[in-house]
Amino acid sequence: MPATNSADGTALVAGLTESQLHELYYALVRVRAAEERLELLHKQGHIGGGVYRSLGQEAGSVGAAYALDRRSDGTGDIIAQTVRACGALFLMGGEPLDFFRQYLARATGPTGGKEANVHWVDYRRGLVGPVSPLGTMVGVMAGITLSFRLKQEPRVGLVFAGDGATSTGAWHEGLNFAAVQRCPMVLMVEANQWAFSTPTRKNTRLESFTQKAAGYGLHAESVDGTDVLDVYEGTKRAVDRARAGEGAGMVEMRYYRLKGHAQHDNQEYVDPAELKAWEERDPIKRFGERLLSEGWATQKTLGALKARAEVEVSIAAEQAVGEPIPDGVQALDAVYTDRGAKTPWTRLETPDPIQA
Amino acid sequence: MPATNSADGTALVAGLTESQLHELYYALVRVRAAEERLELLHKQGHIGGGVYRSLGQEAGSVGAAYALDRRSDGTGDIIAQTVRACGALFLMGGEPLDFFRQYLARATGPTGGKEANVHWVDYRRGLVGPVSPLGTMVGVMAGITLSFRLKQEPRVGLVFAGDGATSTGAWHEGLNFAAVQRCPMVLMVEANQWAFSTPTRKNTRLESFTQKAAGYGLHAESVDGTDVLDVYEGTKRAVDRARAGEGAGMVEMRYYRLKGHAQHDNQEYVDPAELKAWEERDPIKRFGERLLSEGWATQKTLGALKARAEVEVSIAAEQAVGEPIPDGVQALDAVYTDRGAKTPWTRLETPDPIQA
Amino acid sequence: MGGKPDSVTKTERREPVTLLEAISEGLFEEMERDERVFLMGEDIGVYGGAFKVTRGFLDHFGEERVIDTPISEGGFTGAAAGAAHMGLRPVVEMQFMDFISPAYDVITNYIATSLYRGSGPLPLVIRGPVGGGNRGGPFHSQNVEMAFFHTPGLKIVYPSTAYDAKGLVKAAIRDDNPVIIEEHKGLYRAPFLREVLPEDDYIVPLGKANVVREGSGLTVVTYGMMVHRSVEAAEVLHQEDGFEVEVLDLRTLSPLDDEAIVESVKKTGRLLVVHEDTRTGGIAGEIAMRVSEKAFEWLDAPMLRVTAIDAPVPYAGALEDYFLPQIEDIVTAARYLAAY
Amino acid sequence: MGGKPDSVTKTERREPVTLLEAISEGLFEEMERDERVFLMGEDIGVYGGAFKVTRGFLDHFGEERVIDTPISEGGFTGAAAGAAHMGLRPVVEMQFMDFISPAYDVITNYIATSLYRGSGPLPLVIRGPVGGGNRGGPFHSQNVEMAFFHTPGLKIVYPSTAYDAKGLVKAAIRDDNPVIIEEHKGLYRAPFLREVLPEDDYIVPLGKANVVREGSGLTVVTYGMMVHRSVEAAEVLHQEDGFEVEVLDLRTLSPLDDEAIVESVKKTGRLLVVHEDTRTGGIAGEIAMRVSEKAFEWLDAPMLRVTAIDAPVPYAGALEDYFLPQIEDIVTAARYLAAY
Ligand SMILES: Cc1ncc(C[n+]2csc(CCOP(=O)(O)OP(=O)(O)O)c2C)c(N)n1
Ligand SMILES: Cc1ncc(C[n+]2csc(CCOP(=O)(O)OP(=O)(O)O)c2C)c(N)n1
Ligand SMILES: [Mg+2]
Ligand SMILES: [Mg+2]
Repeated sequence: MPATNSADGTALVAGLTESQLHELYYALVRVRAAEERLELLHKQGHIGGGVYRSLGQEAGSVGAAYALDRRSDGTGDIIAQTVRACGALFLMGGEPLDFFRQYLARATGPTGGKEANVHWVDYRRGLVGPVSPLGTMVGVMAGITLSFRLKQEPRVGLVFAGDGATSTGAWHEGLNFAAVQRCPMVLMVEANQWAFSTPTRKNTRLESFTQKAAGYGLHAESVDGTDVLDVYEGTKRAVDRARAGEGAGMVEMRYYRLKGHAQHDNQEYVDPAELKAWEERDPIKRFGERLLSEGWATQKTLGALKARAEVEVSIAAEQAVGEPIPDGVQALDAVYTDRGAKTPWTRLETPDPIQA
Repeated sequence: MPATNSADGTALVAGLTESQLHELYYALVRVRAAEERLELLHKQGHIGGGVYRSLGQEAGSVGAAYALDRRSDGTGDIIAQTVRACGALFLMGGEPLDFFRQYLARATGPTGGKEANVHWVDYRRGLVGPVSPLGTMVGVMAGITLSFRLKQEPRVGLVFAGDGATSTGAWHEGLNFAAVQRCPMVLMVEANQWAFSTPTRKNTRLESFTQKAAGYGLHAESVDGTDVLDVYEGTKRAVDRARAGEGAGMVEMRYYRLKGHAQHDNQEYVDPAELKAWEERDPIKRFGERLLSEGWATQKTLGALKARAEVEVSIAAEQAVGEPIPDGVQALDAVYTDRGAKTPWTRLETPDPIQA
Repeated sequence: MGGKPDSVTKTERREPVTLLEAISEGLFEEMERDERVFLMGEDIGVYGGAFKVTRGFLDHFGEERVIDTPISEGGFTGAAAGAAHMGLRPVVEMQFMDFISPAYDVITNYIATSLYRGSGPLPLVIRGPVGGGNRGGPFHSQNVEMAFFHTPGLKIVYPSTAYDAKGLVKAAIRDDNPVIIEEHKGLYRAPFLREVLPEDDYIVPLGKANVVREGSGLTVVTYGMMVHRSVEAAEVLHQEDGFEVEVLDLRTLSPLDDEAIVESVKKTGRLLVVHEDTRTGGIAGEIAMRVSEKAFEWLDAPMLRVTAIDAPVPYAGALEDYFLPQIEDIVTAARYLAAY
Repeated sequence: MGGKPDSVTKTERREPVTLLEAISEGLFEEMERDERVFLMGEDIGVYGGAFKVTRGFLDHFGEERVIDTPISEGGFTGAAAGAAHMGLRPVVEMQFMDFISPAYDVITNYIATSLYRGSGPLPLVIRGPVGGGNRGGPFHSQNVEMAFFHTPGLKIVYPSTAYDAKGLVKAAIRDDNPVIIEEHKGLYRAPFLREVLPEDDYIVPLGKANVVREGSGLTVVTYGMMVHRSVEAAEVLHQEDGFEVEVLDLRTLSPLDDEAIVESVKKTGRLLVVHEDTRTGGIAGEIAMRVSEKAFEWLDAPMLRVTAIDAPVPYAGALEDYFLPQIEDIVTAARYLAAY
């Protein structure tokens, strides 16, 4: 469904109808509920690997993905999510159930326990999960969107990447490729002011990431990443340009990482006053207040949306917890399309390498 | 000697005295003579590897290096040269003799035949020859100049890199590091409009490389690379800023590669009219005419300088040709400081690996 | 669009082709056969690539299928992966394989793991010139197999003849896994490799070694340029010593055809690995380990190797010749093993 | 400047240290001893590094000697090389060694070749956490030795005890060649590795393996985490089979101490290589080749290996456990060889 006006009403703001605004709110509360549940599962000892939050950044990923043509048949727009773009992941059609399966390393999850967290791929829904090395996905998305141009498909690709990731060579090479090849790609800079414990000023000397865009000859938008409508509108402009054949673009989302880099990081290094100030700008609170004050939603509706999100998330989490973990031997599968890895001979019944 | 006014006269232009202007002219004709001689040696079959020219770009490298504090005791400024910055190499004190030895793979050369062309290092004269992978030297020079800042030495480093090299991740990471760490480094962008057969528009979508500087929060100059004085002045401003502690900078030198990428490239892909137009702007011709028209030199002086350069080059070339090539066994040396490679056992007198 | 470039019509015209021309033909035919195949690399368009492997391709296939890239091996290899996700079949040229290094991260971490991470098959070919003997110095002479041999998920191919080169290129492009093709510069235009190729659409399957010379006294396992040096050495040994050497050309390095190796060693009882790459950490080690695992009882002598020395590739001719394994080295080693 | 952080004063206080603390002490002492030594890496300052190896260093040594870098492994490793050219002795931390990949180009092409190219010795240490068993998935669990083992000019160190870790770190910093140090995450805080270290300024020389358990029946060559699994397996074999296994901890992978390996194999006649890294192209191959070259006649059984399987490192516990070599694998292999 293209995120234009729905049939059931008139546009209230940013070209969005009441039900679309409610959909946005739902998307916001759902990602928050999912991550809170995730934290709980972690505290309960269910999760072996790292656990990440996008607290304070939900409006960025939700607003951005809302500007896309989202489909589930492999013909729509596409994103490369990050752990901070979990809201986009869900909005594209990624299931909270799969989210929990991934973190819980369940056999039933999209990678069968081979990969973790949001690192999963579903081309039909337009999801290309990342790898860990930062910057890589910019080049990959350049190639994905190059294929859209070559095949003359009216599709756009959104690649999320942190502000810290802008320092990587992969980021530079990928973005330059997309610029030169006029790929319909939009780079979403998640300017949350931190790269792990490193503040932005130690990653770059510029003031705004839009200054980087000029170095690639790109159009750039800078949006308030705590305002879901501002993100939506700015991204939509960039996406429309890209779809219209004007080449790659960039959107800087200005916000703040409200939690540590991951669960293990208590972010002692953050100035509490600064943190406090940004907590005031909680994107869900802000959007909720706006909906109420403009009369676009009632307290009751918002409460119901939140409750629905919590139920959805809860059912998903419980189901995932109950599902099986993979069999060790599955570690052998899918190294090549035409063969897996060999079983260690020491685990065969006849441990004779000469006969093996 | 710092490139300020010499004692023997008053400044005529750009703060330079007559003898300095002549020195510049000499530097220009010397590099051209050296490269012409090199081409000849190549045609005569003396050279195994690739042969590169900096035709049309001589004013860039000469003007830039002239803005430096050039010493031969390891306390002066430093450059990372390229094949197109041969003029800088000589001006810093790199010997034409070593230049020929390198191309001719002589045992007597600075790398003893292990490396080729301008890939040589002489820390005392401030020369850090490059490796082939493009962009690498930007990071290396960032570190060299970081050490200047850490040790509080008033030294500056100049790293030359082609316009094509700006697309590499190494370039980006190195430049960003220098920017953030406020290293006294100046990046010289050799904007000769080609990267091998690839025109600039296929390497980047921007109009001027100074637009890239903003993305790193850097000051940038754009200079006419065919005008040795413009290059000198622009570089000097950037170098002075860097020396004054204002951090890294960039200078774009606008010119044109008048020969193919290397000897084997007949540059069929170049528009002859465009080439012709740029040939008109031959930097030596331009500077010579200026010197004459302003009355800063006579035809005779220029002729004498050129003749002197040709003699110097000629002596060097002939000496190099007569010198020995390395012994094969020297290939084993200097892999580690504490050991070389092992001799292949098949070349020992007792070819018994069990006894070896 | 322009017609077929001459360089790819020799087989049609029943003329002999060089190894380089065989590669051009292979690429060209696959591009004709399958419109999803497209090329990316530096200077591959108008210029036709540093070695002219794709000369004339731009005219024939147009800018959308022959893409000149910025100098950014990591970036365009990553882009190739993205295009492959979307169903295209990219073939990427490294101008010199030495410059694959900036793409090491994306190749080993992203591309090689794609299938395992559930992101689907990744049909992608990375090809380019390798090897020494051309006075290219440390950055235009490397063999890169050992940078990637260790990484599960990648295939590596290294042809030594025109026939194999064409057949392997075509098989690599049709393979659903990422494949690296190493093309030896010294073989590109070697006159002795010119041959008239079959007219039919043949491939050489990946993963199959080839016995290029039969013998019963010693197995030489090798590939690339060293196949020819080994065969020459074998000829010397035949003539001068009456000693018969079996020469096995691996053709594909990964996956390694250990069956073929083991079969030959079981016959000869002696193994010599010859590779142009440096010694320590070269592929000879893996081969020795596999033979030890699977044919130890058949070994009548130590497994040995002839390789380049453990150093960067030096520029000067005399140094490079010393650096590289020579025919005499192979002869010496073989004689030692024959007498063992 | 702040005082000495607690984490580096345990030896002074005669308290036992973990392997991680031993590394911290080694770094700290070298920085105190030699003001040319400085650190670069991501989050090593205020945060003290992802694993807190440099906790408190920033306060003590200041921002000029403990430099937080942008996320650019290639860039800051290149910068380290430049600083080393000018006489400094940089120690670079990779947050996880998996992220050394973007620096592959500068390490193999620039740093490793520096001396050979006439650009002088390059004293430079690159260190960081490696290894599996922590549910880190494919990009936080890798062993990286085989990406660099093949490159002449580099040294590679992989400690398995607190004593060795400190001594090797100090030796690496004093070495005039580039050294890569792999630190196993699973050993960082392993309680059984806590030991009271000597108070004196000792080093453990690079290039020397260590016999951690003597035995006459079988030589197990190993390193890192697998040293401990091998010792445990040896204990089982001693108890249950009365079979005595010699365990050789390589400590330095490059240069390889083949003398020590060969000496042991000549004594036992049997070789098993155990490494955590994946199988194909692992270091076991090189070891097998060297033993074949130098001690073939002493071998009474095939040389074998126990390794991880040829796959990326999977995330799920069950998968990762299957992926990694386990004690039972070593026992099985050793029994097979004992009975051979
Ligand atoms: C190439 C590379 N180096 C280091 C890391 C380790 N690492 C993981 S996340 C992170 C910080 C990322 O910061 P940023 O890009 O700003 O994203 P954020 O976490 O703030 O969303 C680092 C250094 C990595 N994943 N990749
Ligand atoms: C990483 C890398 N990729 C490819 C090459 C091969 N190569 C050598 S020079 C060159 C063109 C360089 O263009 P530019 O940087 O503009 O320098 P110019 O030759 O114009 O001075 C290329 C592609 C290389 N040296 N390094
Ligand atoms: Mg961030
Ligand atoms: Mg250029």
